[in-house]
Amino acid sequence: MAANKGMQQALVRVKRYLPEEQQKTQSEPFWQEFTVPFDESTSVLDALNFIKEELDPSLSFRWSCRMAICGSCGFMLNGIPKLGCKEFLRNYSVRTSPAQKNTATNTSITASLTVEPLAHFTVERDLIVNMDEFLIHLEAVKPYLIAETSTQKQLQPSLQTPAQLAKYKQFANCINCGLCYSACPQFCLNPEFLGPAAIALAQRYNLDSRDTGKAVRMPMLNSHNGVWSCTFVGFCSDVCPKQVDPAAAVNQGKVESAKSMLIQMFKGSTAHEL
Amino acid sequence: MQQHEFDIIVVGGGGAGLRAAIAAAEAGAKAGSNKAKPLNIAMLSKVYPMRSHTVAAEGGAAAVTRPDDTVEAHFDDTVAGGDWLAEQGVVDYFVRHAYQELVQMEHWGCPWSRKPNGDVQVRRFGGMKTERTWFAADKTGFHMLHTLFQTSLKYPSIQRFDEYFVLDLLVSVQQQVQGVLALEISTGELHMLYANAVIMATGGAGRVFRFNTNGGIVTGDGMAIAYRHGVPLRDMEFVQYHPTGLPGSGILITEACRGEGGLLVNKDGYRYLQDYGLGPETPLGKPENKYMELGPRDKLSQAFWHEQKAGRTGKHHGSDVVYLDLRHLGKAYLYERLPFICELAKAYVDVDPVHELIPIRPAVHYTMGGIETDAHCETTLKGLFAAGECASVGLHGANRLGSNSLTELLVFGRLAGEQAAARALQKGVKVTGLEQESQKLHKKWQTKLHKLTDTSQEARSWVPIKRELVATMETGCGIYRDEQGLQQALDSVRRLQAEFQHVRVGDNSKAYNTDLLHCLELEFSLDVAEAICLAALERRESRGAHQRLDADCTERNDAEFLRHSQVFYVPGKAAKLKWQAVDTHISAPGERLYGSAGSAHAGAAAEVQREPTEFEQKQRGKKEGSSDGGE
Amino acid sequence: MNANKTGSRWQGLHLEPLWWGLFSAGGVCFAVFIPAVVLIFGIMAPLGIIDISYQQVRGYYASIWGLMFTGAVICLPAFHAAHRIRHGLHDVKLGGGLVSIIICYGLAATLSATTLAAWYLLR
Amino acid sequence: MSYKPTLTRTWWLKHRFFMLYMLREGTVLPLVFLLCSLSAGAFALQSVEQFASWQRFMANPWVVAIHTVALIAALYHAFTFFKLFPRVMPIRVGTKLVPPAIMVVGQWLAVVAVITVFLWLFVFSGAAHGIVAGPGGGV
Ligand SMILES: Cc1cc2nc3c(=O)[nH]c(=O)nc-3n(C[C@H](O)[C@H](O)[C@H](O)COP(=O)(O)OP(=O)(O)OC[C@H]3O[C@@H](n4cnc5c(N)ncnc54)[C@H](O)[C@@H]3O)c2cc1C
Ligand code: SF4
Ligand code: F3S
Ligand code: FES
Repeated sequence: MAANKGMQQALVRVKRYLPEEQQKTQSEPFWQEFTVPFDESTSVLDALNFIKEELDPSLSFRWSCRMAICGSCGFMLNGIPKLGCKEFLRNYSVRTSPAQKNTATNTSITASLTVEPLAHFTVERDLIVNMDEFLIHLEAVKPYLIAETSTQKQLQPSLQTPAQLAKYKQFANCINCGLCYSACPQFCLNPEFLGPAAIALAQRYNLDSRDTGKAVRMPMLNSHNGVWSCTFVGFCSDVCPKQVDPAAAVNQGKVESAKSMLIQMFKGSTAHEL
Repeated sequence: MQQHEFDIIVVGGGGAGLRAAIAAAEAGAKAGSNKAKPLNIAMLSKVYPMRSHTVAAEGGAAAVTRPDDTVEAHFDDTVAGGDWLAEQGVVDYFVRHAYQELVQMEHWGCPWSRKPNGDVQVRRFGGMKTERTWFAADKTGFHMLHTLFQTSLKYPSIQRFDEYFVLDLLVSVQQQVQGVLALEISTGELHMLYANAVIMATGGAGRVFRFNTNGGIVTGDGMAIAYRHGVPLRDMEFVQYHPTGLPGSGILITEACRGEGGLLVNKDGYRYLQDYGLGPETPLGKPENKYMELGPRDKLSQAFWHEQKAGRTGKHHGSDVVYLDLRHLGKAYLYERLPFICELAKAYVDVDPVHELIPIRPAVHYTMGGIETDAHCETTLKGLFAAGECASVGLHGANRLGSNSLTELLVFGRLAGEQAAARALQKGVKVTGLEQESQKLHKKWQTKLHKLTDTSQEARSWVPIKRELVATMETGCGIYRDEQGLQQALDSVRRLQAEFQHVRVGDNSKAYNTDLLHCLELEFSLDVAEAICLAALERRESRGAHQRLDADCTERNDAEFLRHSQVFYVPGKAAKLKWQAVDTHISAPGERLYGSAGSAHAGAAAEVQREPTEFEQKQRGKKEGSSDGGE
Repeated sequence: MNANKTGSRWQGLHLEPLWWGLFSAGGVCFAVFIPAVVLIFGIMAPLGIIDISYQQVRGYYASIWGLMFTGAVICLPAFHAAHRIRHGLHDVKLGGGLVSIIICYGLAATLSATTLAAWYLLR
Repeated sequence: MSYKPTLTRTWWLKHRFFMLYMLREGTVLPLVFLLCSLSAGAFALQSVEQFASWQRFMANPWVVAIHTVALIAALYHAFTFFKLFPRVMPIRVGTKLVPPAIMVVGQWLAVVAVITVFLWLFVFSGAAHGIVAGPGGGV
């Protein structure tokens, strides 16, 4: 993407953190400003790539699919968690007129935007956060189909009606981008909280007609760090780029958890098939 | 340098890598029950597994499913689709194992789309005679990848090394693979991982081209790594253009759109495909397999090229485009079957497919060629296996049929995993002098990385080289090619390879040095690009995705070129090309016809009768059992 | 990790579902009943828009309806409020743990008990 | 070699969404006041005099003001609560979800119904039975 004519200019402020240098100088993360040309189709990811290729090769960030499906490119854009490849500079136009002048290039700035690493995670460098923190939570809920398959059944697919599919389908659409964790203050206040995506994934399997593993997943969800750390802030669902509605999953999980604990009390042992 | 010992190493966490790792883990567990310990498996990936580009696959995965379908028909479609350059034994194995693998995915929880009675639903796909493509809405790859990734978490014997960038193979003096050298991206540290069996599953190389449907990580690393150790890259000239990418970004609009009844029209609203041997026009809402929009990808992309030349394409922000019309499918159906397409069209070209035409144009999509393997996924280098898009097991020939690749990941991912496990369990693989080799390799890369990040030298960015490479490939190795253009492209690539020697990255830090990584990827891409250009130049005929315009080369020429190309790496010199015979023992080369011409011809392709093997008979038995659940 | 083997009836149980159940029920009452109640007793009557008489109110309240009123309009909303205050304190990084629990739900319980006592005294 | 920012106590002032969340949680503050007033009213029913003084307390402009806030808070709470309900207890008919909007409307109808019943109890039925404000009653 070269600076063509007819392109507008955007001011992009990026939060930088270079661990090695800053370790040496004991300095804090800092802001760096870039002027980036853009048009109708320039995504924030395009802008970051422009910066990396043209202005500062040391800027580090993750990306892969550039089509909002791999979940790599979550950033805080103007303080809100978003996918860089699904947001466009055109949506960050500067409304205050007259437009600011960029003295260096003598062009007028028509958009401005701040980019920070995803909130509530440990930042490793620039816009790269520690995703293991997220994955550990995901793995904790045993996110795979638990079922006994007889040899007979193994040769043929099980039946599942569209209605049974519809029950969990929405929760199966999570791309593991982690935006919901950056949206959830409870995750920051309690980093042990399983969090919206992990609980949505647990629900995805619990609600699957082919799964019989609910009993082994419930103890995780029942705990304080399970569904009960959520206060239904609901911002997680607001920022979810795939309409997974993890807040719904977590809060449906509360109903399930309450049921499961009641059953445990009466049955005299941990909940079996509910 | 940290060192780790494993029994099997899987390089790549995409569909093929995950399937291989699971198969190896299961084989290991089986062996482990009567032996001392299960096999330990390392899986390395330069991105978290669920970021692998399998995630982007939309349309579906093929397997014979309906009672009126046969594995022979799937075989015929695949072989003819590949213009008879497929290894027929391999295709045969593939079509017979496809169904069982998709059922396995179902048992692992993949949310396949269903019929009202709960059976798995199948959809039409280009070049396929019958509906046989399983799908999960229009996010099939996404659901398959996440199902595989999540399932892999069940196996404690699989140890993941996420965000480890594999640089090289460790090969013993006896020419046996003994491990890999990888860069831990978060720390910049080098790790040596040892194992007797290594599986390459690093995906394709689409990013060698400028305009394509692939993600940024699809840079051909694994191909180049194996190639540099003397393993030939096979059939590299066959690069598939997908006819329907979004202008600008190249983001894919799945073939399933046409499978569901979408139409392609030029700027005059005319369904131009009928002029290119794919007609007659099928009525609206009645798509027919192998006609019109359901022709194979190479033919459709070529038709676009002709329309463009004739000035019948429209414009979208400066790109020449034709249009995909889905409006007649209606909102409810579109949202059920193609929700992701609606989302993508809205986000990236601001078009609502319910009411508007989607502008589209061909974009580089898939590399049919890759690391040459035998029918058991093993390469010429002992202990090195390959599966998935990076491999050339011989399934796709000169052109891949849509929805064969996702199934390939499963069928050959599993096979590679099992074969690697068998290799790992073999006793008495005697290796000597490994310590020395390992030191040598480590030293080599240390020096190299040091040189690349040497800040006492002037920084010379890799960016201009990459830009020129992708532009060169697009002009020289496009949908249509000729001698002069290919020669130029090859020369340019070789010049760029030389220029690369002077590249210095400006960033010499250790943690997440993405500048360095992109630079290394570019070096891999350059080697792959050279192989593509060389093979394309030498194949003086037109076949499948490789179409030439120069005299004497516009037709398929079986007499000279019913052969695989093999490109060999020569250190410090120009690559060498050889030809290899093709396995055509089941179906003799026939004419590749679609539309009404194809129907008239149906059944005419010679089919060599032969005795089914014992294994195949078993498979047929299963298959027959499976037909009951059909429509 | 296998709770099935070592698990007893009480293992891993805690009172959160109870508080949450009361909170939810209270939330429904807060949303459905409180607007009417505050409108009548807190605004319309004091402003003289409507008249309520001692006899009438006492008559209604001293019945079984009064008990139900107390439950739905005092007790459950009190636990609803207690739950939100407890979590709100955590949100602003105050209090926490057992202390918040005892204070918040304790006060809700006290308010509930006294109001129930008031009802009982009328009978 | 990494850093982790933490939340300050005032994190919820930084974004509109969080302010609305705190506002929602804060709706219980005027509610607590209302509950105390009502509880006092229940005790005041012991005698006519006590009831009269309770009524004077309720008529204090400050108290009316707080109760007006409590009404607004209750309505805001209802607004948020009703929207959440269909997500916590989704109702499905076949593959289709019962549209949340229908459930939200249903819940508001319940609020209106309760207000109507209360008004009927205290205005119409009271008048119909000829019950008038007792001594000291009425303001
Ligand atoms: C947009 C799109 C849509 C498609 N749709 C369909 C479809 O509908 N049907 C169909 O059959 N096929 C489809 N395909 C093709 C198919 O999806 C791919 O061929 C297939 O997913 C490739 O899988 P893979 O496992 O081989 O590689 P990938 O999924 O690309 O995985 C490669 C892995 O290797 C790792 N890796 C690469 N280099 C290194 C390195 N140096 N060090 C460490 N790790 C490395 C990566 O991190 C990644 O984990 C589509 C392709 C695209 C691009
Ligand atoms: S639930 Fe949504 S926001 Fe959270 S990780 Fe999944 S896709 Fe991202
Ligand atoms: S934002 Fe957090 S508090 Fe609950 S509803 Fe979402 S998980
Ligand atoms: S790059 Fe894949 S989601 Fe943005």
